[in-house]
Amino acid sequence: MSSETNEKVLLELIKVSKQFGGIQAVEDFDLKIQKGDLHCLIGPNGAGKTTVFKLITGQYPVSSGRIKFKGKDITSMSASKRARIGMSIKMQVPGVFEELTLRENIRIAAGNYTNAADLDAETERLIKLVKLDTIGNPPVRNMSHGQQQWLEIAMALSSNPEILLLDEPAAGMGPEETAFTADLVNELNAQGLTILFIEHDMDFVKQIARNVTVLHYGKKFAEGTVEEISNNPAVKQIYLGNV
Amino acid sequence: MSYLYQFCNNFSFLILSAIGLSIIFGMMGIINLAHGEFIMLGAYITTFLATAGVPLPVAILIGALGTGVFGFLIDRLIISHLYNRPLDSVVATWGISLIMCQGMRILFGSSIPGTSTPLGSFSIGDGKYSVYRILLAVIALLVVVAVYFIFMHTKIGLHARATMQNSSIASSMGVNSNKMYALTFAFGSALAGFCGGLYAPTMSITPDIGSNFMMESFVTVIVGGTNPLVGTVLSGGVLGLVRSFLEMNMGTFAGRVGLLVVAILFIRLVPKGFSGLVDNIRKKMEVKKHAKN
Amino acid sequence: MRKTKMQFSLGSENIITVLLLVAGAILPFFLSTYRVSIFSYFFTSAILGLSISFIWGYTGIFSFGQAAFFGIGGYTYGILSKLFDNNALTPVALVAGVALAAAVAAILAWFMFYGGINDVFVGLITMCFTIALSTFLGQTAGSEWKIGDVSLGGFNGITKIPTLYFGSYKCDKVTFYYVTFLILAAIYIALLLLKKTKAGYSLLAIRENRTRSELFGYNVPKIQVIVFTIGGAIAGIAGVLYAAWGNYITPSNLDLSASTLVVVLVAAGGRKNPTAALIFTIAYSIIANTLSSSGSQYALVILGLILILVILFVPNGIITAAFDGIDSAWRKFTGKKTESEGGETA
Amino acid sequence: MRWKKLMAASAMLIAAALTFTACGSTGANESGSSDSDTIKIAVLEDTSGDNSLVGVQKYHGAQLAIEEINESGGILGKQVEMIFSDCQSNNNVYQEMANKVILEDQVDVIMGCYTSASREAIRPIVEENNALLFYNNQYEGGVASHNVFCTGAVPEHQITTLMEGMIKEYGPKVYIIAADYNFGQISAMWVEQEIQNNGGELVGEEFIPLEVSQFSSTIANIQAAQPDVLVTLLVGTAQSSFYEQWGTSGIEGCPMASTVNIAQGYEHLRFNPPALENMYVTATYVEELDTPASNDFKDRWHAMFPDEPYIGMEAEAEYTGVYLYKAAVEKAGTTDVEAVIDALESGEISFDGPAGTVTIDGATHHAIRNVYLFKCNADHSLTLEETWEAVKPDWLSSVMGIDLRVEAPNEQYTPLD
Repeated sequence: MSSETNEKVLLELIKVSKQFGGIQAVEDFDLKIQKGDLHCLIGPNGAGKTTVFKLITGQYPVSSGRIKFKGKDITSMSASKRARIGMSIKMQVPGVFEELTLRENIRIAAGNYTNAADLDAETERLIKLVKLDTIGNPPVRNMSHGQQQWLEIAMALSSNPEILLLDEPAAGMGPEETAFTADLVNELNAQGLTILFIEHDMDFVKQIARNVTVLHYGKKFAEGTVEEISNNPAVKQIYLGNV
Repeated sequence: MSYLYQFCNNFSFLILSAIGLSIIFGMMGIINLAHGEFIMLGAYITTFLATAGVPLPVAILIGALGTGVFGFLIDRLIISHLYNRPLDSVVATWGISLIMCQGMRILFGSSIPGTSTPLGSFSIGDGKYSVYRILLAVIALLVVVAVYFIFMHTKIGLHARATMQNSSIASSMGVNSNKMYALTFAFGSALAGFCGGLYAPTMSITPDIGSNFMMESFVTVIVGGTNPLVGTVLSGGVLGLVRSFLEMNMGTFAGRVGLLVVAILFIRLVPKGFSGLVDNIRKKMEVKKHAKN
Repeated sequence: MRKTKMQFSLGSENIITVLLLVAGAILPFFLSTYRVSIFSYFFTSAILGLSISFIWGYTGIFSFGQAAFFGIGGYTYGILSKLFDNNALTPVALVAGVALAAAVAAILAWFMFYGGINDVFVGLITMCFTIALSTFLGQTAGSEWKIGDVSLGGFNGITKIPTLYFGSYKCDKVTFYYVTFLILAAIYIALLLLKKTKAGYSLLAIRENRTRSELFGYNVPKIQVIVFTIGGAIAGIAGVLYAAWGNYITPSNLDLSASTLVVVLVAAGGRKNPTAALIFTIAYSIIANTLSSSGSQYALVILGLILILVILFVPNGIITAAFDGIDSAWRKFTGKKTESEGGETA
Repeated sequence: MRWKKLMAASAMLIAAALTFTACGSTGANESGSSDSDTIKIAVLEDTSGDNSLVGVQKYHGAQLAIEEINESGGILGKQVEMIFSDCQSNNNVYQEMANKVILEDQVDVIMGCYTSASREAIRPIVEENNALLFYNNQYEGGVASHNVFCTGAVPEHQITTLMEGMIKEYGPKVYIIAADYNFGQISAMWVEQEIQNNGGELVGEEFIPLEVSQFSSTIANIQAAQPDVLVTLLVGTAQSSFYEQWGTSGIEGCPMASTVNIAQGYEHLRFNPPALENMYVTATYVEELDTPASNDFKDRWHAMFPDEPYIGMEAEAEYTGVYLYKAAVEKAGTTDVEAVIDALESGEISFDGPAGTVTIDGATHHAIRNVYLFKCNADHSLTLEETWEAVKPDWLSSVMGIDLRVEAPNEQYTPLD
């Protein structure tokens, strides 16, 4: 592997496997994410997508294989350390603190990266970024599902990450909210943020993704650009009735 | 032989005192701090009946039933409002235990006359052994088998297991999870009462008798984990061994503290207790089976 | 978390805070020596309650071990202050007691949290630890359990522990009251201020969702260990003050019922709110004291009943609920529109 | 808006301050008006919690004595007022209540405490305030305090006599099981010493934590050692389960010897016979003691408390303790603490009560008492086997060289030191 490609690769998974008890959730999975990419991970239910995310963020230790981030081996690094060196995630089930208010949530996330003096300003900046600056400061449980998702994206952005992982950013959203989310993701990517996301909805994938990796039974099934994948008959096959 | 006898003793004590607590903890996630007082209630009912001339086995069964009914009432009155609030239920059950213990004392004084241990003893070689103690070990096994049967082979057991796995899915399949919880609590209470009844003839009957069972039952449940069957039996077995060994060689103090140390180390190493361990092994076995096929 | 936390407002809780501090400061001018003395004892319980409020209410660590740290603090103070044989050194014994309680808490916390133990299992481990420690201390009557010429004293504990001295000045009842009161007030105010700091938010994050906090870059086990250690130190202070107050410490100060009682009281008062924990532990102490001097055998029944009723009808804690009630009644009364709806976590 | 709130706040402040002071001032007034028309006796016992089995009896003992005294004209012509606190078997409550009765109620004497731990909890408070405490209870001995008088049985009463009788009667091999705390350990040490003095042999010894209620391993160990005499120094409700388990273990012919059972916790009535068959106990009093004074005492007791399950030696000690205090005050002519202590130390304070003559030994602040050896029969009736009269509690004075009339170290000494 030449050093040139290394510099462009932000995140790399090398032969990563994960077993739970005796169940093989992910097997020999390779993945390379280039800097600036907008990459999507798709696959039917139970394919192991969320597990891959959890392996990347360090919520699960890998059973075997290596993970590299920014050229550095992070396989045995703790989740919190990974977060501090530039990896952020929005989880599948909204990982927001429902009982707290909008701003308290942001403060929790940003508090780790911002001086106390700048915390207010940073909070407002992040709220503006996801366009939640018009709704006041409600407790999060009173916010709509879409608003909670965007809030979590804002929280994930508070660390100024180099890569953002989004687990089903548009799940459970109506068409308008989905469109807004797509715009948001595109906008963030345009600003230079590398994004890796999981999605079910192929239409949504087509709207934003550039490259796609298909996961099936824990293994890499196919990989390519959006066009290549959406025209791949084998991928259509495993997705039939599953979308 | 002596070791075996000690082991049987410890094993039956741990299993019988823990199984009611374990079912309530495993199914409902509630730590019942009044567990000891439920045992006390069973012992009281049994002793009252036995001294009034009711045959002991009948008295024990009525003691268990009575405690079960009492548990059901407590569930309806108090615990049912606390499902899904396990930490609050700790506070509530602590209050219940205070009331039951002191209430019993006010009603019947600090001690009531007990009944004798039945069945006498037998001897092998130099050693003399109480028949009733052996019987207790047999009953402990029978209880385990009965609980296993109820859980695995009856409709109620099926519903209970479903509720334990995921109460919302279970209720969408038509299982009334509230009813399941109430039944579970009553069943757990009845087993506690049963334990109290069984040990009543061997102990001094006082309102604080429950505290004699508390530590052992908690440690057993901790080490066992959430599966009331597998966990309790295995941890009862292992702890029984550890304790017998320590007691015979180093005295009861070592037995008691040793039990606690084992529990602490065990949770640290196997956080989900024996239940988690067994689950993992079972999954591995299944995968191997699949691989062979 | 109360919604009013973000903007500092004149909620009833803040008023009560000021009121409590003022009341505490002037109490000795109104009360008999006995009551002043007994209040310093209640304050030690309140400090113990605050340690629970901090680790459980703030950070979500459920511990039955605070009584053990209380005991370690008390025993250390007792042993050292008697060993020193120089009463001017009692403050050193105080510091040592707190330090040892903190150290033991740190080791236990490291053992648990870096091993991935959480939630109810922390409660169970700490419970085992507490019982083991009190069982051990109970059988230390023998001559082999001596440190210097101070015997651990077994079940009877350590007696004749000197009270606090400053130089050659021996604290009388009123001075001791103010020492306890100032320590209590300092811890209490620190906890209130902490809520609004960055560190406070990180604890909140861990309480609400550990996994998520980890992914926000918080080193959760490390923070948990720090919190548990500080909690142990606070419990240790309570133990030291208790030993210095009663000149006495025994294994029964750290038995199962002592360790559950504090947890139960804080839960009933409102664990997420230090003011609530404070008020309820003191109120409970007053009620229990009154009931036992009345000689009624119904004392324990009444206490049990109070706890059950509190949990059933005011699950957020009776004091917290009272604050909310007063606040909303006040808003209605003044017709002031609320900025946002809010309330307590269930 | 803010001002309104501030006003409300100050209103609440005043209200709260009033409540605080109200609850405080009731006490303050009480203590201020300590009228000298009555003699105040505080009784601190456990009528709830784990120790109430004995605590209730002792409370009744104090009630009976005080009522009798009041009916016959009081002490120095003054009525006796009893201030009772239920200490809930909790040492912290003992401390709170001791502070209360001394500082607030300003009582003349405290009667009470059951466990040694509860006594040690309040002893510093009593000494610091130069108050007076009557500890009317059997215990492990060794308290040497200016302010504390121990009127119950101590090892000198019970163990010396017991071991002498048992080894003579049954043989030299002795096995000890004892509660693993101060009382058990110290008593066991006394037993060991007496085994030596009587030419016996210790074949086994086990200390058992107070919470233990299952004894099968202990019984197996005893069985293996085959002792001639089993000394049981078990206490508390959990450990009392031993006898039922021992009785049904099938082991025969090994008598038990105890200083604490039957006379204190009336195990012979609480368990079905024959669990305690063949147990020997040295007691300073049991209900079964068949003397005119004892029978008369029982009649009076049952007239006042018809439902009392048993009158044990601690109940008798509490009753006697009140009368000993009466005698001391009458000799001193005042309730002044120093004067009363002087009177008690004179060696002339004694009371002819249900247990025979009880005299306070001035040098040790302990009681000179009669000791009775009882045997428990198969039907759990008791037979009086032997009586030792006026046994002196002289360990503190003869072994430790302490004379409290001269100097009070205010310590508890043990043979473990």
